[in-house]
Amino acid sequence: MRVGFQAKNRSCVSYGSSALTEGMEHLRGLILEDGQNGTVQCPHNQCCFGIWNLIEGQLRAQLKGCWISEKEATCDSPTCETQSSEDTFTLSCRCRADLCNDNITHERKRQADSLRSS
Amino acid sequence: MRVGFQAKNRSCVSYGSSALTEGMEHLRGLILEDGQNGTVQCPHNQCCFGIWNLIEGQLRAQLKGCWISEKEATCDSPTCETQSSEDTFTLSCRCRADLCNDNITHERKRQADSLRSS
Amino acid sequence: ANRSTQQQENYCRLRELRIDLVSMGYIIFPEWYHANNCVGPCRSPLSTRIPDYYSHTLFLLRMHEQGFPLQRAPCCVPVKYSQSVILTFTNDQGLKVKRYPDMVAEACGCR
Amino acid sequence: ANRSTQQQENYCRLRELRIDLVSMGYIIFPEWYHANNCVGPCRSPLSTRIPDYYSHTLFLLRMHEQGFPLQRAPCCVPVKYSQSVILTFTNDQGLKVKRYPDMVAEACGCR
Repeated sequence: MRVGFQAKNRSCVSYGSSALTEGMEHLRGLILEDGQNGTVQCPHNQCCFGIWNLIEGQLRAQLKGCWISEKEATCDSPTCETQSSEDTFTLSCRCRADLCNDNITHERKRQADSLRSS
Repeated sequence: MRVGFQAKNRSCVSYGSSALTEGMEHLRGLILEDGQNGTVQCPHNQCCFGIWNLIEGQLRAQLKGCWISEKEATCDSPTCETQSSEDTFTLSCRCRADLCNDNITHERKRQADSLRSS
Repeated sequence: ANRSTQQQENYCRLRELRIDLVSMGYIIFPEWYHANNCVGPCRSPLSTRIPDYYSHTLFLLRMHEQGFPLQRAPCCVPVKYSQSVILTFTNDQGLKVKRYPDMVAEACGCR
Repeated sequence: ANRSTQQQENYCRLRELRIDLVSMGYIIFPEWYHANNCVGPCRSPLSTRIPDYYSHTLFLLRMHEQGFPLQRAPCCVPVKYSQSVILTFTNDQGLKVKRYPDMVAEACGCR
């Protein structure tokens, strides 16, 4: 299938940090380097991704950008939700909507939100 | 192991005929072409080979020469004896002594020889 | 024709297989991928059923058919792979992106 | 050390196998050859035991160890072959010499 003029790019929130210690070359053009915050444009079939550390209830972004979505490893979710149900230090998501990787939804956040609204 | 000056060549009786209809290029230098009779020299680790048709008790040579002896398909016998015990039209051998492929020993010949000598 | 189709269906060929990578512990992305796998019996005749033809396999099958016991019968395996990029943790909780070869089975053969 | 040697011995590796070609009917030379074969179990850890490392196989083994049933478990097969020359009859009793690829198993791997 040829990608026509109608095919919009995907916009992802991007954040590059020193956490990525190896293989930067594979993400060239897909994340902004050296701690920059911003937006990157990638082909419309790519996923956005994000990785955060959860330290004392606070999310600290490690890496955000476009993910190399190969045919054999696509993403399905339009929103950024953690896949892991365990109490992990690192949270991550891949999602397929513009700027979907700004923040991540996770269990403890959801619990806190529902407590607040009740 | 380097082959020293002592390593003699192998001499094989050679005969090329029109029976070889395909793949002549693989035996170039290992048989004489176009019905010539003679002797060919090949590296000392090669085997001599011969193929005959047996027509009304008479052997008719089809092809003789050196065989491409690769490490995975060597020959053991110093004399040219048919491997086949069946009553076949075609007889063949591979052997590893100089000029061992001049003639082939086969059941009916051996039977005839033993009758003659008794 | 139906029987022939059924036989082909049951021959060594590529099948879908999704592998979960997050459960490996050190892999962050992708969470899972289509690794696929080669499944099905290997038997004669080889040439008409499979594009990848190996003389070695042909002779193994012949031996087997002639009643000689084989220590290992021909097996349906990937003969072509494609690569994929994986994002993992490093030993010191850093992040690492690497391209791994032979991640996805792309074609099958009897070996 | 002895136990480790024994385990390696029992792992996927190249074994001698002589195949008789004359019995195939149409082959004149060689009468037989050292075709060899790959024999032995495939199990983790892969990397320390075998030079040929496939990410696909690694993940299949992990799945298997985690209790997921595999339609086809990794199999010990040739991953490198060498060629050989064969002299055969043609259909009209002529003679034909041809170089066949993939005749001899030269190295093994788990796929």
